[in-house]
Amino acid sequence: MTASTPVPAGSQPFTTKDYRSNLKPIWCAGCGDFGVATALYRALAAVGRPPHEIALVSGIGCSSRIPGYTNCYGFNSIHGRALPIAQGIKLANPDLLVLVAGGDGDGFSIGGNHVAHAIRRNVDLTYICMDNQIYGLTKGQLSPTSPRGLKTVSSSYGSFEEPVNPLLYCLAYGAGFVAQGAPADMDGLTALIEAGIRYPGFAFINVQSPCVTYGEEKFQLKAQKLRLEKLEALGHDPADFMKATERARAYGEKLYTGIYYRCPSPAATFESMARERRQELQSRAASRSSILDLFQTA
Amino acid sequence: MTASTPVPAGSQPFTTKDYRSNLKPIWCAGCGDFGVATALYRALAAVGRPPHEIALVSGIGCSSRIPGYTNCYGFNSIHGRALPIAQGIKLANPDLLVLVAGGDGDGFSIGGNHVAHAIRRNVDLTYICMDNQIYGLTKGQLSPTSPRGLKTVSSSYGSFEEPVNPLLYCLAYGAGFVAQGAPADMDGLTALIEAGIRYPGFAFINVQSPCVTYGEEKFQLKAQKLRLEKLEALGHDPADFMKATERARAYGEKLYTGIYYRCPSPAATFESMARERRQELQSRAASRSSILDLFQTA
Amino acid sequence: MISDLVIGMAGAGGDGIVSAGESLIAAAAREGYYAILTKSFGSQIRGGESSCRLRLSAEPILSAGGTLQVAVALNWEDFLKFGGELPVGSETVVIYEEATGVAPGQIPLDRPRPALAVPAPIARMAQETAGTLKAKNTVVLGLLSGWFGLAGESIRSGMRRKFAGKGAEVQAGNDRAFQAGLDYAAQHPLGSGSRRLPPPAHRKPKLLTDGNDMCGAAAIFAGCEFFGGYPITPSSEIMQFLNREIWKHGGVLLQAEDEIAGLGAVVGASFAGKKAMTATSGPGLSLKGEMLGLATIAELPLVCVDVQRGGPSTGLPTKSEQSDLWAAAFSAHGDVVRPVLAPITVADVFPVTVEAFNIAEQFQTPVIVLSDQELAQRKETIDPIDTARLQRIERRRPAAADLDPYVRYRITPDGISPISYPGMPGGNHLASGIEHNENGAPSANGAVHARMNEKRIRKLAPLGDRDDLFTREGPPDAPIGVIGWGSTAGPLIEAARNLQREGLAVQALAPRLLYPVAEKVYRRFFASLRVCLVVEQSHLAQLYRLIRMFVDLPCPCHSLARSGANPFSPEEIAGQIRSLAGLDPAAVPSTPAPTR
Amino acid sequence: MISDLVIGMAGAGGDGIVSAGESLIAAAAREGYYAILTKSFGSQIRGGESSCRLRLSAEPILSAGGTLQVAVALNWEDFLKFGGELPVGSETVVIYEEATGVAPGQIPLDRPRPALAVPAPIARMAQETAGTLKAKNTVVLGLLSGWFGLAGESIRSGMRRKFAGKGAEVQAGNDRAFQAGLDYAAQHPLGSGSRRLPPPAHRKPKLLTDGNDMCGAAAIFAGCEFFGGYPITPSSEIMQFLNREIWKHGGVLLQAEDEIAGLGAVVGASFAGKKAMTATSGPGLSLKGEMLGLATIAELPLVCVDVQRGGPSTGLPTKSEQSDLWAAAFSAHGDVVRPVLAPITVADVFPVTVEAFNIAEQFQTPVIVLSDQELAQRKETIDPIDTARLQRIERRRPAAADLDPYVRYRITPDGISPISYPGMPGGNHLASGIEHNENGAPSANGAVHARMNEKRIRKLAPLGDRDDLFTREGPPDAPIGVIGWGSTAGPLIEAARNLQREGLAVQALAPRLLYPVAEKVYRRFFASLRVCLVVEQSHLAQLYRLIRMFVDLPCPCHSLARSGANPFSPEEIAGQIRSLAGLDPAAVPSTPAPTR
Ligand SMILES: Cc1ncc(C[n+]2csc(CCOP(=O)(O)OP(=O)(O)O)c2C)c(N)n1
Ligand SMILES: Cc1ncc(C[n+]2csc(CCOP(=O)(O)OP(=O)(O)O)c2C)c(N)n1
Ligand code: SF4
Ligand code: SF4
Ligand SMILES: [Mg+2]
Ligand SMILES: [Mg+2]
Repeated sequence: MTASTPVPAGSQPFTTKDYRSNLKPIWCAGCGDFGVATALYRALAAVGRPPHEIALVSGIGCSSRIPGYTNCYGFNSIHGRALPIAQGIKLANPDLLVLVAGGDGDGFSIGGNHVAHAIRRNVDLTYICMDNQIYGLTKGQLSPTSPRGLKTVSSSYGSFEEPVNPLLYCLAYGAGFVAQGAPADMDGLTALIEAGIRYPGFAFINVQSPCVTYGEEKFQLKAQKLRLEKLEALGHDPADFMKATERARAYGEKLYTGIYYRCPSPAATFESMARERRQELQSRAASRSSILDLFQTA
Repeated sequence: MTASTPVPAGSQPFTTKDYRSNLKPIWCAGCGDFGVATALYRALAAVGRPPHEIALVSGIGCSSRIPGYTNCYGFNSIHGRALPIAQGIKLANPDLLVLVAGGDGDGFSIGGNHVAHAIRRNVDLTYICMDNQIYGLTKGQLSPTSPRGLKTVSSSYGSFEEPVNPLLYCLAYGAGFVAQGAPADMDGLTALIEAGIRYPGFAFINVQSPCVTYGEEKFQLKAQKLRLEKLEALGHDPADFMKATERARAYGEKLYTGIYYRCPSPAATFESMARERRQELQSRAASRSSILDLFQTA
Repeated sequence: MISDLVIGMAGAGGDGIVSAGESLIAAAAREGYYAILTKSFGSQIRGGESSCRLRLSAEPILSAGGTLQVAVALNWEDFLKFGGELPVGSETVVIYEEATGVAPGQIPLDRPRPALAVPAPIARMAQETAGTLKAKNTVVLGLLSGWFGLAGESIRSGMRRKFAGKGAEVQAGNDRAFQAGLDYAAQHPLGSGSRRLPPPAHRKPKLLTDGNDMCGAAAIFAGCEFFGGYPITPSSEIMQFLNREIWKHGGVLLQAEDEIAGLGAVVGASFAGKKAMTATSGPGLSLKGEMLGLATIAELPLVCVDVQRGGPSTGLPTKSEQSDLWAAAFSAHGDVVRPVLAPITVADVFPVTVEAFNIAEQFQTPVIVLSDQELAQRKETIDPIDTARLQRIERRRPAAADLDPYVRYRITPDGISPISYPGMPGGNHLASGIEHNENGAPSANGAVHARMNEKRIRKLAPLGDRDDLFTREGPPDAPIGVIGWGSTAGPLIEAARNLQREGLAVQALAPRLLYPVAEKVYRRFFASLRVCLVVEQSHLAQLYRLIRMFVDLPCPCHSLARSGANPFSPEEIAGQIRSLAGLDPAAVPSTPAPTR
Repeated sequence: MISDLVIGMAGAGGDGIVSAGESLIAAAAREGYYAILTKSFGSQIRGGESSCRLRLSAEPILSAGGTLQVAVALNWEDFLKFGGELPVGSETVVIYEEATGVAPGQIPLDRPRPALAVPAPIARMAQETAGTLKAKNTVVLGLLSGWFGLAGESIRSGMRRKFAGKGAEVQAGNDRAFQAGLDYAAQHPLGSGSRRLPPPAHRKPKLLTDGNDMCGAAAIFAGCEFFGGYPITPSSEIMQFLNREIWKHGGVLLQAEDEIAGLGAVVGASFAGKKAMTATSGPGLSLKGEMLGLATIAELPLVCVDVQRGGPSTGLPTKSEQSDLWAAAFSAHGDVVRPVLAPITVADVFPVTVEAFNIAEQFQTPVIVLSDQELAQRKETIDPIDTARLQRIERRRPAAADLDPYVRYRITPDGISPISYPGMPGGNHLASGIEHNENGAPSANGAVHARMNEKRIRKLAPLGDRDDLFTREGPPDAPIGVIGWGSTAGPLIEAARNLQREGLAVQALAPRLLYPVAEKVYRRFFASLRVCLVVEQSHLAQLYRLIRMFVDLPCPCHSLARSGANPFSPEEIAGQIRSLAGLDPAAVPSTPAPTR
């Protein structure tokens, strides 16, 4: 069974606890990341791939601890490099279900370039950005998604930078699936993650995951619940790229959840094209042991 | 005189040869980069800042050799890192006119992330991407802007990746000035570079600069002349972000030249905000020599 | 009467143990005591177990000390989690929360059994006096002050300032809690466990800070006008300090998108003529190799601080280690010599960082300052530093004659070429990472390359004579020598001093200049030695190996090298020296080899 | 009669000088000669001056030789630009374009003056016979074939194949141009300048390739299924070879956005269970430090090839140097031991690259292969390699018992823990760059850290016994020893052999395993030595210093170390050895020190 052949909805051989490890999270009580983990367990149970066929890759950050809290093959790598590693895994073994998760800093500060390139390669990964608008693990510095003017330990007099807009970026990069969720709406978040996994290509899901320790009031769960507007309820058409772009521009002002964009005719993935190429060329190949014949001069 | 106080058009104390060095370019005969250099000399003469007040920073690539062919302060740095270095220069001395130039690979492969972050900081740089859809200096490998399916020495059976769209990326990053030019239209290109320099904030100019040695037929000067459509002639309104986005999506199919987007109300630059902050805080400061007083306990 | 006191405390998140330590050291500093405070936390981001250790002394000290003289456990589980970080010995007085219900004879510390175990109703006193368990740490302060004669009034006034914003009731509650601790101590004297610190020699208040803030302050002093960096534990506080201060001195700070961009901006700012700096920790350093190489070949001054933590890779972000030395010296391709300096105490961070700027500016080179988590994040009291005696060097600018015409990379007798900056008329030139001739024009010519390599390396030669960058202590003809650097140098020097007092002729060398290896200085040090020991917190014995690379060792040279996390204590080092000297039958440590 | 012939040629862009060299070496390979071809270009991207040098021999050779025996100049300006790359000596026959108008006695080569200068109407013959100046290089081939007895028929048939697609007229024109050269040579015998190569021992055709393609082929042979990388001179051809071949063997190739991502994907592919590799050059290596450190602590096998070029920074992208050794060994923070291997000839690239995969897989570690521009881009004829004798090692997988429960980082007697892969039931685990316990759970405990550091380093101990990774040549009791690596090893061994023939007892050591330093092997080598010389293309003497770090040198050990671009010749090295042996009054080179 391959990741691009999703398990039909309804048949659920596994329950959430099959995906949860017994490592105790280091997260602060009330951290939004608990909600993301729960939604992830649920979505994985809904998809139903056995844990040993799943690889979950992260970088470094509070959020990036998440692979250790699952029972999948996990890789808690280095800051900003989860996507290259995940691409290596998926290309090496396309039969695996490969997920990526990590923070806003990990993904859009140090790792920003890898997002663009993973997307244009269209490797079938599901990338969950746990966006708390702050650097949690390093104790509260400015993150790329922090609102302009924010005062933090690294911006005592307020920041000068416009925030990164993860949604708009990923649309411009050509992602076939772009969504945003929030733990304030657990069912919605679970459904988005499941939809992302089932999307046959690169899927990006931004999750507004509040940091209770260093985050601003307006990003906390309580405020989130008040601000949250469901795209579906607004009659948003996920096939409309330009409309998605327009709505994405409101990141930071509005808190829309749901699918901004889902490409109606998903493009071929890198790994499927690679598979075809291999099939085509393998037939013409000699054995590995006779590779030196290429250098014959006679 | 500062870069954000441009020299009024018309008063031209310098001529193009004041900006040209006597180093012989290593470029192949017919390379588009000659045209970019010429347009740059002209634009600089039009702007009229003395060469010693200008810093031109590049990375590595054929195109990135350009600083050596000017008489300005030049910095031919390392692959992909021109923008961070240029930001350091501009922030350290906002009175300089700071330009950045380099290849599509330099800018959107290894250096891609720095583009996003330079733009969201809105440092007043003019960034000229000399886009030839190929890696010239390293002898013809795939570049991030190479069309999908292109066969090169590094993609013998054709590439799988969708090309990067520099224009759409920079719009999503929030650049206040986004344009495209081509040496096939020298006057147009010169005017764009001048306009970019005069724009008070980060300006991005993509230049279709053909590689005669490794580039495809359809990107050469001849084809360029036939394909080129001026945005101005299409009645494009550079203040319209959504329209700019739509037109930018045609990158690779259409060859539009001109200004895609110019923000009608340019945002404050990083360095102007920094200047204000310094002015505010300097008055409160003790001397450098008494900095240890901060650690007094009495 | 004892000369110093080492106190270790641990509790759960919210117990305020670290805050108690901070109050104590602040009071000690005001009183004129010498003191060092280190902190340690569990893996929870917030609210996990926490601990601190504080050494107080009437005399100057160089390390956080070894075995605790006083241990405070608010609960046993958390205390025990810190293991070797809070070493309890047979002379330790253990004070613990009575509510743990453990009898003094039953406490879970018995290897060895401490001198005295004293339960105290800490929680109850807090609740009764301040109406909240949050005051437990204040009760502890009262107990410590009462039992060990610690700066009662200074603690009390410090706490008053601290709680000033919290309203009169909170302040009064705290006052009562503190007094309750004092009273309890008075009513329950320790008897044989009693220890009292003598008053400090001078009651002059001391400065108080940690290595990271000190580093930021030194940068300001040195004239730094640009900082570009990216947050990373345990270096972030340097950026955070400068984010508050640099603007006041006409500078600018950039929190970059990553470590490469941070250093890139520093390179740009340096090119633009400013003194510029970045700070990072191991993973960041490993990313900066290419950009550091650019600064070397483009001959641009800059300072890069690396606050070492446990490695490899993400490793142990909150623990100290000395394992980035090779990376600092060698992490760029090509033939590069990049000076590496390291301070040995928090106070030392100041002159060493200033000197890093001086070397960078004088020789037009990137310079690495190797700090470590221990120095960076421990608080230390500091005697006034006479900054007027510190030099501040500016880079050599082209004189008029140098501009006619300007030859950026001119090969001069001392290898240093006058450097212009954008904006300087006539100084226009091309800086580049590609090999270049004297004019800065790219060149792939072997002869040009050889000349330029030679120039870039020759210009650093004066560093070989910098004995002033080494601390040498002890009788200069002593046959036993010990070498240690960074936060290991403190306990090493203290160990040597203690042994000297015992009558053993030991001399210590603490290099602040680690690379290039100053062969002459080492040769002089080795001259009288019969045996030598290099001590460091690195499994691979990175300093020991680095010295061997350049210096012929004329005597057996042993290595005491181990992985980080727990710092060396003076006792541990002294033990190894004794065994080297044949005073102790324990095996002499043999030189480690990476693959055996 | 001579045993070999060294030909150097230079011309303007479009003269086809390099193409002539390629034709010659291809013909030589078919004839069964041993040959090495190196090329060099000016700084223009295309159409600048170009040159090549070709050494042909009836016997096996290990280097491109020294002084030219035959020099061909199509114009003087371009020829002279190559300076030391085309060294003309007093025994050289110089053939040059008559149209340059320079009389034989006036040619601009006089230090020393060559044996013979022969003008020939090369351009005129090309124009007359083929109707185009493009045929000048073919005329040259005819001249060389005629004058020096080189494989006429093989050259002719090779050219026919080459021009097959260009139409009959072009082919015929070329044929005529070649014949014209042959005829001219026959009509103008060289007299005293005459040299004739003996026929090869066996006329069996040889393989012909360069180090980069050889490296790609070795990866395929070893079972590599994933390549992730980023183009960079002079390593790009490895990626380009694999881009053509890897798919045929079930693999996949990713041209990544940068070197970090390229290596990151390799780490991912390795985690997924595949043999995986990247290739780069200096600047790329400097970017990879952090990711290499991750592979070390996560214990993931991978091979990273670094094709060295002139450094620091962008340096000299098209010239060879051996200055990335320290970066290869040390460029990651923390206590890391990462094996570094280096081949010594193009043929050697095959077994060394295969062994890199073996070491990586067996010990679950990243391995660096240090190639250099000289080996990577020179063409060499190669005797058949008996691949059946080469081992291919697979990583240790968990047996059923290991999965109950699975402990990823179990501390085993040999330090190697069985490794599972995603998709393997029961092997689920967390891989991480943070320090971890045996289960893979993050840990900041000092004791755990020490144990894990020890395990990760101990597992590499067997490398210390790998004499098979060293070539040792010459009388084992010889008192003079020479050590050289990479492309310097070839000329070094030839120098030693030549001196042995002269009666000097010299032995040579060429390490293929550079790091960890195999102390035992060096100790055995040093055992009989009275004096030693380490030869390398690095200003800082990186191998010499690296050896000192770990090996006590029992005899005076000198260093012949210089910046790159121009390779060492056997003559130059022999000269230095003679002077060491006291046979030559010239000063013995002293050991260099970085700062003096
Ligand atoms: C190369 C490198 N640079 C910096 C760091 C320090 N660091 C660890 S996590 C982090 C950012 C955390 O922010 P984010 O990714 O948003 O995750 P969060 O903790 O907020 O979930 C940083 C800067 C590192 N570990 N490695
Ligand atoms: C870190 C690093 N990686 C790779 C290279 C090799 N390299 C030099 S230029 C270049 C790309 C050139 O393409 P582009 O930027 O488009 O410039 P062009 O030559 O096409 O003008 C590459 C990959 C390098 N010099 N440094
Ligand atoms: S610091 Fe913030 S992001 Fe990190 S665990 Fe705590 S609440 Fe979550
Ligand atoms: S290779 Fe292409 S980009 Fe480079 S100089 Fe030649 S034509 Fe221009
Ligand atoms: Mg975050
Ligand atoms: Mg290009």
